[in-house]
Parts: sequence; structure tokens; C-alpha cells
Amino acid sequence: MSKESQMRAAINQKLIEMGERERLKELLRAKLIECGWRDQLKALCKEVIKEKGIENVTVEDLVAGVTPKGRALVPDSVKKELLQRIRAFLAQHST
Amino acid sequence: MSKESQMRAAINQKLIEMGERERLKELLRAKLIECGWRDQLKALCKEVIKEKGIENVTVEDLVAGVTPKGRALVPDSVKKELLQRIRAFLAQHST
Amino acid sequence: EEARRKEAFLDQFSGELCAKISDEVLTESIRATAEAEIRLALEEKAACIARCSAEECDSIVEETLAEQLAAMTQDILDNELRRICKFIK
Repeated sequence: MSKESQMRAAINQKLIEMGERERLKELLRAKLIECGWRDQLKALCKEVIKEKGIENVTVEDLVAGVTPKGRALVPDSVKKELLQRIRAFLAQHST
Repeated sequence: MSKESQMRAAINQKLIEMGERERLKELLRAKLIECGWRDQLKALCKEVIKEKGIENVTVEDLVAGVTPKGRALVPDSVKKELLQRIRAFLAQHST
Repeated sequence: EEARRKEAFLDQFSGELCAKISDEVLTESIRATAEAEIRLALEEKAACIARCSAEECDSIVEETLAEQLAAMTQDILDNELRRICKFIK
């Protein structure tokens, strides 16, 4: 196992053990609601359902239909904030 | 036309096309006889005629006079049965 | 040199982790939202059908009562008039 792989495994373990991974996910979920992403996604789903008719849409169809736009709608500021939190955690715990 | 109006029109059309609307009316007529509604209404009409005098009553007056009571005298169980029949029909024929 | 390499590694790892976490959360959220919206649309449709059925039921009752009452009152009045005519004769 290379030194880098060892480091990755150690950091991943630390992230999980310290509950930081779950906190990061929670933070992102909260940010997605706060910035209106979730409402935009809901509206997008409603549009697809309206267009195709509820009797012609499965969950899989809908997920496939809204995923590309849903991903594109995540604001850069949210991604940046998450990255900064991760970077700060790694800086603190990578020794 | 709103979505709800469209659905209402579609339901109405389906009931008519398949002859179910006429069957439901037939069922209702039979139930009205069975539960005594018809006899009660006849008696009511005769009362109104007696009270006002036949020379002062037209068909329209009589209908207008007895309609509220006629509505109120339709048993809830009959309306409920009718509604259940409509729902069952729609469940069976929904696309 | 060692410190610079470590920084570069941490930058890269942060980016990968960020992408992974984002992917997990977005996949979850999109699915949950899609499921909820489908459930909501189905509930709305069921409620709409229920309302339309009730309206249709009322309309059938009204129509039948109107027809029944019109025929019945006409019959009763005709009979009454016949009875009176017979009485006069």
C-alpha cells in the first residue's frame, strides 16, 4: 500500500469515526434547501410529471429526467463552501 | 379549461359512452321507489295542490315547490351507493 | 518539497471527497424529491377523481330528481284535472 493510499484510508476512517462525513452531508443537504435548490428541483419534477402525465412516469424516469439539470443547478458557492470545510478538516487531521 | 374541468368532462363522457350514466339513473329511480321517496313526493304534491287549489298551480310551480323537500328526502345511503358505483366504475376504467 | 507534495495531495483529495459527498447527497435528494413529487401527484389525482365523482354523482341525482318530479307532477295534475272533469260531468 503506498503512502498516499494509507493516508487516504486513514483520513476516510477519521472522517467517519468523528462523524464529520455525516456532518458534511448534513451541511450540504441544509445548504441545498437554503439556496432554493430543492424547490427548483421540486418544480422541475412537477414540470416533467405535468408534461408526461402521472400515469406515464415512474420514479426511475423522473430521476433520470431531472438529474442532469438538478446537478447543474447546485450553486458554485455551495460547492465551494463544502470544499473549504473538507479542506479545513483535512488540514487539521492529516498529520 | 382547468385540469379539473377536463377530468370532469372526461369522466362524464366515459360514463355516457359506456351507458353507465343511464344505468346509474335507472338504479337511482329504482331506489327512489324502493325507499318510498316517490310515494312521499306524490303525497306532498297532492298536499300542495289541495292547499293552493288546482286552478292556481302549474307544473312549474309544483316542481319548484316540492324540489327542496324532494332533494332532502333522498336517503344518504342511496347517494352513497351511487357514489361508490361511480368510483368503482372509474377505478375499473381509468387509464 | 515534502510539504508541497502533501498540500497538493490534500487539495486533490479534498476535491475528490467533495465530489463524492456531493454525488451521494444529490443522488439521495433527487430520488427522495422525485418519490415525494410522484406520491403528491398521485394523491392530487386521487383527490381530483374523488371530487369529480362527487360532482358527477350530484349531477346525476339532480337530473334524475328533476325528470322524476317533472313527470310526477304532470301526472298528478292531469289526474286531478281528469277527476274534477269527471266530477263536473
